[in-house]
Amino acid sequence: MSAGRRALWFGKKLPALLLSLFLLVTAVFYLSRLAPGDPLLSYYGERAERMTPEQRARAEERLGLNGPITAQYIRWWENALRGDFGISYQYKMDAAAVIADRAGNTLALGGTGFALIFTLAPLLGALCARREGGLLDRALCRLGTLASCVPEFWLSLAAVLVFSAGLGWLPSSGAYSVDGGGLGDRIAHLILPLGVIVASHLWYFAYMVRGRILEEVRADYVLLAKAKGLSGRRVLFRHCLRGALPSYLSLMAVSVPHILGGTYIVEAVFSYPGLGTLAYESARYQDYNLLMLLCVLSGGAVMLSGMAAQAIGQWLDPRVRAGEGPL
Amino acid sequence: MAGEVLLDVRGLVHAFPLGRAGSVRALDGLSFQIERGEIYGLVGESGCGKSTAARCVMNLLRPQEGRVLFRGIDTCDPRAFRAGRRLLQRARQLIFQDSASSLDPRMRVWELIAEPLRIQRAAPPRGSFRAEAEFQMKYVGLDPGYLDKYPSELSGGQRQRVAIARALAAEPELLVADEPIAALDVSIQAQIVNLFKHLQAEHGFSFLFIAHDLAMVEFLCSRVGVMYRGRLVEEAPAGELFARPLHPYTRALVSAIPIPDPRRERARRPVEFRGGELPPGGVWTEASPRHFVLLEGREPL
Amino acid sequence: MSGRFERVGLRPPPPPPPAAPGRRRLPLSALLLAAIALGCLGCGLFLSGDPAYMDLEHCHAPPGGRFWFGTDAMGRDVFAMIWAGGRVSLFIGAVSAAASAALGIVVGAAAGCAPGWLDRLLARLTEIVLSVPSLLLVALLQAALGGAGPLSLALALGAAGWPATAKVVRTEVRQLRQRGYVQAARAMGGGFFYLLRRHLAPNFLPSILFMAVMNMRNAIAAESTLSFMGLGLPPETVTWGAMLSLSEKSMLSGAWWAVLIPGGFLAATLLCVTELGGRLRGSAGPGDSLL
Amino acid sequence: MSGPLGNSPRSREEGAAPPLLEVKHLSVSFFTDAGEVQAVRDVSFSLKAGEVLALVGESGCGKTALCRSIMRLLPRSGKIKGGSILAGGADIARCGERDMEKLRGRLFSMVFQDPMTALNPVMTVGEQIGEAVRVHRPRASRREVRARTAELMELAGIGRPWERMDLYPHSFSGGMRQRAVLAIALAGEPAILFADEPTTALDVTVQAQILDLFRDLQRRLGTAAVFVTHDLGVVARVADRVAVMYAGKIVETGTAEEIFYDPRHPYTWGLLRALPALSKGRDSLYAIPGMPPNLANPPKGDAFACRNEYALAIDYEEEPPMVQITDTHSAATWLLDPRAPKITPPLGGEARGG
Repeated sequence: MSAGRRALWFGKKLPALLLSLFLLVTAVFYLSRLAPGDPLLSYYGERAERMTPEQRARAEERLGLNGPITAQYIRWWENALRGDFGISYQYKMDAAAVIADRAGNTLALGGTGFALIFTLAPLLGALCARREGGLLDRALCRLGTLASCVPEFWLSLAAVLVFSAGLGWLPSSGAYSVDGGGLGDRIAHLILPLGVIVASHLWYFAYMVRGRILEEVRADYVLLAKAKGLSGRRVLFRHCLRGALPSYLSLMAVSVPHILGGTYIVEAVFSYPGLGTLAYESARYQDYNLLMLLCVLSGGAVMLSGMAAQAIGQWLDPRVRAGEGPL
Repeated sequence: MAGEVLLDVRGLVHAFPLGRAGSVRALDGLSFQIERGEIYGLVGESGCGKSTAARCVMNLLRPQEGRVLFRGIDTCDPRAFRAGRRLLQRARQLIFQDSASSLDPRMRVWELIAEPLRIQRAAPPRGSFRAEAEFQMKYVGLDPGYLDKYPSELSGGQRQRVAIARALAAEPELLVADEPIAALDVSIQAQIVNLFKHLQAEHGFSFLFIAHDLAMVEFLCSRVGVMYRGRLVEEAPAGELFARPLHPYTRALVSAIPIPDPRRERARRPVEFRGGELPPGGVWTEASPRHFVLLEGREPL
Repeated sequence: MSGRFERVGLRPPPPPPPAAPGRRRLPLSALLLAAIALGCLGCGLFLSGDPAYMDLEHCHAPPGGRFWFGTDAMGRDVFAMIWAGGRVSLFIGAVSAAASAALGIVVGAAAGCAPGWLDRLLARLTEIVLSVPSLLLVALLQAALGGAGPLSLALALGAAGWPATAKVVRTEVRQLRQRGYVQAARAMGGGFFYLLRRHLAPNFLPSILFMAVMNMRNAIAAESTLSFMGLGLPPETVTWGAMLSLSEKSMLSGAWWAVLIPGGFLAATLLCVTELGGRLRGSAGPGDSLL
Repeated sequence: MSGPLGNSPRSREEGAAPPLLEVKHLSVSFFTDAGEVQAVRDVSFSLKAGEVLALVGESGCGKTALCRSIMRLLPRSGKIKGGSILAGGADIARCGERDMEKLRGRLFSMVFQDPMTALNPVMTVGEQIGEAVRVHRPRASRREVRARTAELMELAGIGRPWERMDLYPHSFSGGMRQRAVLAIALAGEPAILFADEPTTALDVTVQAQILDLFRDLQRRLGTAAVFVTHDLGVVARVADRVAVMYAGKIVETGTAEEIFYDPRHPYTWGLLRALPALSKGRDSLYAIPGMPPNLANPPKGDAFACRNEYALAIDYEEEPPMVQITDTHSAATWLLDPRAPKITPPLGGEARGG
């Protein structure tokens, strides 16, 4: 696709993306406001309960929680467009700043986990498809179903039980040890949570890639490729895997929240200071501004990756018309 | 023998959008008539609009321009269609090429055959739906033992017979067959073609028979229309058309049919057709009785 | 000898082979699942006291005479909690599966049959719901639905689960509409509801059942995760997830049974549900690898 | 193109050249969950250099399975049960996959039925032809490969190859795609070309062009060919010799003239009589009654017996042996047995149809 047409294509897709983002923001805003629970609690703690009505009114005004929800919504947008996402009630500091310093940890954990899964899944899937019904193939299918039936938090507990409490090899919580070790220490803290994320998701995606490749392996063009004198292995990797990539990419793009969600849980179990624990706390203690920013970021990330996957998919598979969405 | 005109297709035009690159005109002013008790063959290569025409005739697709009159009812006009709905849905039945996809895999043979009666809530003339299905099956040469079978348990030929039995169950007048034998073996094709011939000769059914196997069309059809890029370029009684093709495209089509005789086939050189768009404003002239051809105006006969 | 060479001509073709009786053996997973479900539903019969009763003297008692499955960090009888908790978990799984299946079918079928613009709008809607991490969305929805409780959690899980079903239904309906037999039925005069009842629904039922079962599995897993995180249900509600939320303490004091038994039940149920789902969807496409 | 039959240079020194390919008592079965489908049952034939042998039969008669088993392109469930395939002096029926890979594309290659699915949709046509060239010239530079690709495309009748080389299959018409597949098949200059119903999926005018191209290439390059089809008209146009197959066996084989003008097997009679060209003016076509047999459990004796109005009692007990009629013509039917009643073939001997 020439650069000009690609720009046109992005241009056409951008409004759809912005519309989705806008709808997402609105939905999260109203949902969080409607939920019961008192945001003041998370800012003032117990003192909020003992506040007199005027004190409450003044406090709400200071936090910008006064007036009807729609007014607050418009005010939120005015600040947001100026880059001010309000303050986090729990951390009493700018929501964006809170997220910024924790984002590094989540990126390290979730990002590497996603990257590992993204690269290992097609290879594993292709190897299993190569020996369809073989030992590795049957193992993948069984392991995949088993891993998908064991919730992440239980896997994390088991991991801590065995590797940390039991064998004592690895630290069981936090992103770095209190006495501030070097890179080695940070990696040590990463190994267990990362292991859990990959172990609980890799099989599912490898299984999906395998299924997609098994479709390609039955296509007629495999016969022509072999009739040329190509070996089975070359046909599998140069033809079938390439045929399966576009749909694999769109699957990975749609799974960003699935893996992100997984990371949140693992962070909670390993009390790893990432965005995960942040998201849950903000939902639980009505820390509205923090919650809004987290949802916008995660929603935006998913939509962008969806568009990127579709662009790459279309570049890889020319038949896919620009109009077709990821659905 | 100009009998009563059962189906009158007038100036059908329909274009399919092609994403960014504008649209392709599947039908570009198609007109033809089918008389009662006649097997009308519609031939042409893939992409000439034959199947689109069939879907317009069966009201599965509303053409952008033109009209389809069935026994005088304009089926494209919603009001007229609703008025004559019961007749239209009974009197016209459709038979597809791929018998596997035209039968619901989850229904048994007798349910499939009785479906038209069930939809139109017509009382089955022979008592129950099963009895009706059994009668139709014997009629199309299917062993009643297959009454409770599923389509997946039948062969291609048997599935096509079920599709025909289903069409007959509604006591239709016009059978629209869109490439009914293309997917079948040679020996099974002959059996199905004989069945069609028998239905037309003994029971006066009329057919719109769409195909690209010209040899079979020559044997089965009484009149044949040749389609090219969405419109008719020639129409004549079958024998006449294959013996004296006039339009260059028809000539190329007829000469391309390989003759199952080594000596004569090897001595032949198929005629090439230049292809491309038809010049607009062709004149639909009657070269000889009931033999029409699209002349580009200045071309002498 | 000449008898063998006289002309006998055609023999009538053999009658159709009788349909091979399909072996309808009930799969092991169905039996196991039924056993667990019966246990949970009927726990009122064989369980006397309140499963959440804390017998503080017997914290972390190993499985034995009085406590068949031992007790947890707060001295509660694991055996009683397994069945009582199971009932809540299964309830949430079933209700959320039903909710997401219903919503998914309606939106999916509508998108499948709708004209272009409505289809794209619904696609946008599903895209938004999919773009928020599901557990976060559930926490939000559940809060909005009025506080913690099994029903609100189940409905929230259902509301978060419907896009996946909608996507499957949409593709299935789009494919089915092109099928010959649907076109033929339409040409014969079949209206939308006739087509839906006789042709569309029976043909996309297997994939719907598969999606519903998978939704149930995801819901049970999500419930246990949320309970573990202290969200979702009020602390005193007993579910498998809640039992596991205390497991950190139990692990440190070596009470493996408080972790393994609820975890085991949870994994076993999910495995059975997944295996049943797989069966419903049927085997992979036809044909054989050409490699 | 269509010089009179038979005087092409090759056929004169008939006896001298040893056959390029000799298949002896080949049996192939597919082990599916519906049981063992015996697709090819004890088939023997040979192919001389530059000769075109047509395999004719209805679907399910094993003609495609036969070709694919020779090139060992069977799916996982397909196995060669018995027999030998002699090519270049060696029996390749059981040689290793590594050796087969060397033979494919060089000794023999294949053109497939459906051009819409034969090419990989996500690779350009030039890339796919280039890949076939590179298999035989691993050390060739990119430029040499592209030049050879263009040359092959022109050979297959694809105009403006340099422009079209970088297009994807979906922007090619059916005929053009089949020409691209032909270019791929000819990349390694094979001695034998298997063509599995190459024109069945094409329109009749495109089919005529492809058949002429095929015949022209085969004559110019001296490639022998095994042409699989169910259309007797196509056989008449391209075949030197014909083998009629039914239910996994060759029931009659001979030169095109012998099969068309002096057929001896009742099934061949049936195929010829079913041609619409023969039933002009009659009110019904001759149709072979019944259906092809289910090869999961082939019937005892001659598989065609239950559909054969000339069947003898012995046909239902024993399979007929292959009886030699002339040095090139033989058929497997008890009717040729001296003890059988004399049956006059239902077809006139001379030219038919058209």
